[in-house]
Amino acid sequence: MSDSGLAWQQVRLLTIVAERLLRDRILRHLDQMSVSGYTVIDSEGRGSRGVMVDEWQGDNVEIQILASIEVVDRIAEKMRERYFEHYSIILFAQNVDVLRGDKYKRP
Amino acid sequence: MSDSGLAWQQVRLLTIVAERLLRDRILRHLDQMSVSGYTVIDSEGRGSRGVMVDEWQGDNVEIQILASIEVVDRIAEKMRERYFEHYSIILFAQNVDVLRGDKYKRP
Amino acid sequence: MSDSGLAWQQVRLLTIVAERLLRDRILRHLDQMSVSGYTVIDSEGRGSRGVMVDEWQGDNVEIQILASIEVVDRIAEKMRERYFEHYSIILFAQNVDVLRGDKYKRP
Amino acid sequence: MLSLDLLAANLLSPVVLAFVLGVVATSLKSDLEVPPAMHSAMSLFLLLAIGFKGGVAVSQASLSTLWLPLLTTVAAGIATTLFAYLVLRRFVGLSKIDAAAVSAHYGSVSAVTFIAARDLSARVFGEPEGILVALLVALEIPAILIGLWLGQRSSRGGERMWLSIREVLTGRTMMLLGGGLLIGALAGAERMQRVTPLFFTLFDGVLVLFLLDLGMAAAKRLKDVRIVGWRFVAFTVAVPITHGVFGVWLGTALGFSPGGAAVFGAMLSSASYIAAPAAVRMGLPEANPSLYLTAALGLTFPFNLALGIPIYLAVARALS
Amino acid sequence: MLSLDLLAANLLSPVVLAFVLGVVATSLKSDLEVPPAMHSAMSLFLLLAIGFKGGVAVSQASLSTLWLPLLTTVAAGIATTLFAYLVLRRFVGLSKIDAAAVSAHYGSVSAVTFIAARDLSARVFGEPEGILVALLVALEIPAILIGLWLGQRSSRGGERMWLSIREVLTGRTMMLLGGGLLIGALAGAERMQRVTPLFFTLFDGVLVLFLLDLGMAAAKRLKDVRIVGWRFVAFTVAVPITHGVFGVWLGTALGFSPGGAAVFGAMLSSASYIAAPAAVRMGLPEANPSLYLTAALGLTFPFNLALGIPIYLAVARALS
Amino acid sequence: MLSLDLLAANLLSPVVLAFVLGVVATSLKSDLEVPPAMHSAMSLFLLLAIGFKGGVAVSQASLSTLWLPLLTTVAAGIATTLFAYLVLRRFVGLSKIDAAAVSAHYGSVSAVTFIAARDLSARVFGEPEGILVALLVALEIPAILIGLWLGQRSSRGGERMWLSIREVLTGRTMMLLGGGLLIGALAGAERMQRVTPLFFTLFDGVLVLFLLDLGMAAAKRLKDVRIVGWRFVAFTVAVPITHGVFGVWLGTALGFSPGGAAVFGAMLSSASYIAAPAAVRMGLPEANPSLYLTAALGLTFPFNLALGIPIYLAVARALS
Ligand SMILES: Nc1ncnc2c1ncn2[C@@H]1O[C@H](COP(=O)(O)O)[C@@H](O)[C@H]1O
Ligand SMILES: Nc1ncnc2c1ncn2[C@@H]1O[C@H](COP(=O)(O)O)[C@@H](O)[C@H]1O
Ligand SMILES: Nc1ncnc2c1ncn2[C@@H]1O[C@H](COP(=O)(O)O)[C@@H](O)[C@H]1O
Ligand code: NA
Ligand code: NA
Ligand code: NA
Repeated sequence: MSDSGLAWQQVRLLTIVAERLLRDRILRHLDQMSVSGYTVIDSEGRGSRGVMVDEWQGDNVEIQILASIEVVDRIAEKMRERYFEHYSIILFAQNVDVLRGDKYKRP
Repeated sequence: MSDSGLAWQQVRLLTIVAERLLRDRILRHLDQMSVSGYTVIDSEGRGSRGVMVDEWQGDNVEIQILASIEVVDRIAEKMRERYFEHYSIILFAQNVDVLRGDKYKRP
Repeated sequence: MSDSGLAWQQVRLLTIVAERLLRDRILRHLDQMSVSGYTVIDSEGRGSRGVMVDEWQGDNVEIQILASIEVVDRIAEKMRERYFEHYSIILFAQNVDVLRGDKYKRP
Repeated sequence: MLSLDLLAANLLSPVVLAFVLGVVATSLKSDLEVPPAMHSAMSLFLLLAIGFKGGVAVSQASLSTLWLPLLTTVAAGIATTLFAYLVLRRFVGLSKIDAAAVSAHYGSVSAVTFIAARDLSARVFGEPEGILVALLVALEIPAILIGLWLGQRSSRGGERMWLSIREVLTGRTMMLLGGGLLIGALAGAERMQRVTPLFFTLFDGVLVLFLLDLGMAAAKRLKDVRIVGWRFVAFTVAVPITHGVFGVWLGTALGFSPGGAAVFGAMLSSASYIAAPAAVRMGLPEANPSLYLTAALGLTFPFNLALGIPIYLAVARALS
Repeated sequence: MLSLDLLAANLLSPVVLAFVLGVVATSLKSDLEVPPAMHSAMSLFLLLAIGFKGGVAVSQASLSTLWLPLLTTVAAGIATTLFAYLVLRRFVGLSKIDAAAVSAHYGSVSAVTFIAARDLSARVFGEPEGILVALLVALEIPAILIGLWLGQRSSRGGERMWLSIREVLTGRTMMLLGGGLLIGALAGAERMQRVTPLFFTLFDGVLVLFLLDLGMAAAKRLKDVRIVGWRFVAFTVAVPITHGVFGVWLGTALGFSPGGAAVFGAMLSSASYIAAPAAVRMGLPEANPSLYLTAALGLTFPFNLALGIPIYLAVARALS
Repeated sequence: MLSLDLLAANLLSPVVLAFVLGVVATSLKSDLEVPPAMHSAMSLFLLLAIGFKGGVAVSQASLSTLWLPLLTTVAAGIATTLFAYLVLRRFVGLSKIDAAAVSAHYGSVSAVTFIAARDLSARVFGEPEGILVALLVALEIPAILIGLWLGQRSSRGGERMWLSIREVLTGRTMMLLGGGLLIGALAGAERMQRVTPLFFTLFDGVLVLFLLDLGMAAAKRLKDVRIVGWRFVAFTVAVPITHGVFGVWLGTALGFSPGGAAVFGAMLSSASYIAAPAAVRMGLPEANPSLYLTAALGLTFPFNLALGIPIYLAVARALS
């Protein structure tokens, strides 16, 4: 957190990288999990599976979600339960500073 | 910071996600703010507003800026002042380690 | 690291932003460096050089790599040695939390 | 007045059916999608091609016959903007800012509606006047300026207004339509002949693909329609019809052929959803974008595409 | 039986040569690449154009003549799926899940194989029956459903099955092929004429570009071929030939022209690599995607493109 | 010598006007943009189409007549590279590395300049020799190799040189031009006929779109022109004229038609801005990319497009 006059607050940033096919399903999960928003970026990648079934739309998507620790954990849990076993998907989380922190902290 | 022989130095990484329409304006602000560079990525997203007026060019852009704490705060302040009220825009900041840290630390 | 039941583990995330021309070379380095995977995103940017020779494929790529501190340092060292002098390239590293941390920790 | 086979000719045209397919695909949550780059490429192609077509027509027209239609078009653009503003304030009850924002869209023009009207009109009455494209270019801008001015009287920031105006004048739509017009006029029919196979022969086919895409976009916009209220929905049909019939009458008075008058009516009737939204979003950020996007793209465009255009053709036939 | 000039006519066609160029470029690690948006745009174009073509044909056919071929096609789709499944279990020794996943691909159909067969057939025998496109649409789905059902008997989650089925039915391929078919049938030949220059005249040229791209994709898939074992590789050639010859015989029995029978054979022979992989990946995630992608795109598609299609043509000529 | 209507025919062609529109749009800071995927798609299309055209021509030529022009072209490519290098060292005063990098571009060739010259030449003199495309392919590579060799003598790393050479030979430009040439030659005129509507009929139209895009790219490059100094700017005009006139003379000596000689002159005159920059950036990273990009794309290309080509045509007319 910086020393300026700006009211930076800490929230958690979760990044999910998954095969394109999962995109709409993951976003539907997020919509149901009281997340205030998300950002989606097209990407390519190589991982332990390296599967790309969807020639049509390209490779992977990277989904970024700003949320509270609890919500991030809930999302991560859901992803692990549903997709880790059979699909190309990874996720990582980190702390970041935001302005207007309440925006991201729906319970 | 790692223990290797590499001279990692800490700087701040600011990420702005904003509707595509603001892209050129934000970059013009950055050019005027003695930032040593920036990286721009096309993205899509959903947020509290979810407005996308520019059918032409797609949804959002994500802009990443490596800079000193002071410069990052100045940029964040400018964004808040100009765009927070009426536009789709969020930002978050975090500390990262870089090589050649001076590169990003113009006053 | 969060307090939930999930077993978050810390690894390092290295982000490289480089001119598109270097893309395949950098990925070849990564393949040789026992990295478990990487994610590649198309991007644009401005920096100290701002060179874009490849009109064909657009500007820059952003490459993200999750790996151990040691591997990240080795990659950073390789990039510095090979490309820092003459090419448009920057990199930054940070700590992030992942599930299944072993996946990223090949020696 | 509105004969059944005119309606059928319109509703069963591949262009309208492609739009419907797009709407259906989105409603079924299909994963069908048109890549953004393809969308931009098609917009670019269509706007430039219209410009070229108009430029060739202008190069063959005598300039003295252009002034009256041009001035009339600008005046009509201003009049329809103000009329829409009044209806939005008095009847719909929108705030000043929102009314100004929406009226900028309804005074301006949708190039795709123009094209669809031109198409049907050409099939029913034969090729309409070529100079209509020049009028299309002239109709685009004034409404946006009036709308911004109406909205910014009650808001801060005149500097913002000039920025927006600059952006409209140098925006993509103007560059492609206006630039294409100039190129077509300078090169002339003979030199343009070598690009005819791409820009003219393929035009209708590309339009079909573009409308598939627009159908998906319109269906997404329609989800917001619950928010806007029935008075606003009524506005998005009643005012376009009024503008359209007025336009047909005006076109007839200007001496256009029935087909030309019908196209002119469709132009006045249509609401911009490319140039105006971007300009208004920058110039009047306080206005609610859901309002103008839902209205222009989700309601008025489909209405005109399916019913409006045949109506204006029928009116033109009756007036001639 | 398989005359040399039939082979030459096929192997020296720009379509096949473009595929080879794609394979060569990838093998040489060239930086040649087709942007993903261009790939999607071409898929969209080709599927919609096939649909249009079929729709126009259907609009000219009497519906009473359609039922028998349609039902036969669905039955053949089920039969080939089950046959492939048996071979994969007994002869190749795949697990139940993997066998189900792969058989879903071989019972379904590859639109590009269909197009290439139609092309060569038209050059050798003249235009084949137009209703073949309707059969293409009918052949796509049943195999995927059977494959999912075979696989999910031995797995958890029937809910997942319904989700997958929903996705196949509302997926891109169905929307474009089926939607195009409907548009073509509703609009009819005359109204479609204005889009002919884009969708019909340019078709072969776009196909060349698309196969350049597919060649690169197939070459990438081929890298996995070492993993799959020689029995599996044998499957990817022997079963398509069996299906193909069966299809030619069935087509002849249905009264098709020799060209039509050959195309019908190519359809049965081909393995889906657009609709099926996506559906199977969602519905049978435990199955190994390398298996079905390498087989359908890396092995069977090139085989059919180079040798299979001329073989089915030769068989059709012999049977007629 | 340079007649006014030749100039007008060139400057008022849609191709040149589209380039100007691109320059204007960028100067006005318009938000007009061609999506990168569309840019790549058009490059791919144009290069492959030129290859196809050349291949068909080569398939109709007797191979014995090809050797002399081919060898002459390679020799001319080497000669112009060395000449440019000398001028850059002696007269402009560039460093060895920079001179080598820039000369690689001026010895190589710009496919778009070739196309534009072919276009104007065809209109003025009738279709030029088809084998010119084969010469285009032959002219591309040698200069790049010479340039890299000149530059790397004074630098470390011969390994890097081999990597770069490998990359040029397997690069996109070679794959598409060379691959297209082979496909056209193997398939022959008759089999290529089905792809004519896409690759040949639409060619000029796509070129217009491509030049709109190049105009924007060139205008961006021009911003760097202040840095380079007047001697360097003079180089970007004087050396191309010298190369061009030399090329026209050489073409005439080779027995080409006046149109063919003019196109050959334009080829020698032009500077590469696709294949050469990528190769030089990898092989000579110490060289300053602003120099060669500004020169080739920002200065020499527009000069040739507007004035150079008509000049070479006039010279060819005078020499014949
Ligand atoms: N070590 C890594 N670093 C960065 N991205 C990774 C890594 N491993 C996997 N990924 C990304 O996650 C996707 C799925 O990974 P996987 O499930 O391992 O196949 C890959 O396609 C990559 O885009
Ligand atoms: N909680 C969030 N996490 C990640 N991205 C977000 C979040 N909220 C908003 N965004 C992104 O920021 C853009 C603008 O957000 P907003 O101003 O809330 O409409 C959205 O379109 C998203 O791309
Ligand atoms: N300060 C910065 N913040 C974010 N990205 C940067 C920064 N500086 C450079 N970059 C990115 O790194 C690329 C290469 O930078 P450079 O080597 O400085 O030309 C640029 O094109 C940008 O995409
Ligand atoms: Na209007
Ligand atoms: Na099949
Ligand atoms: Na040259």
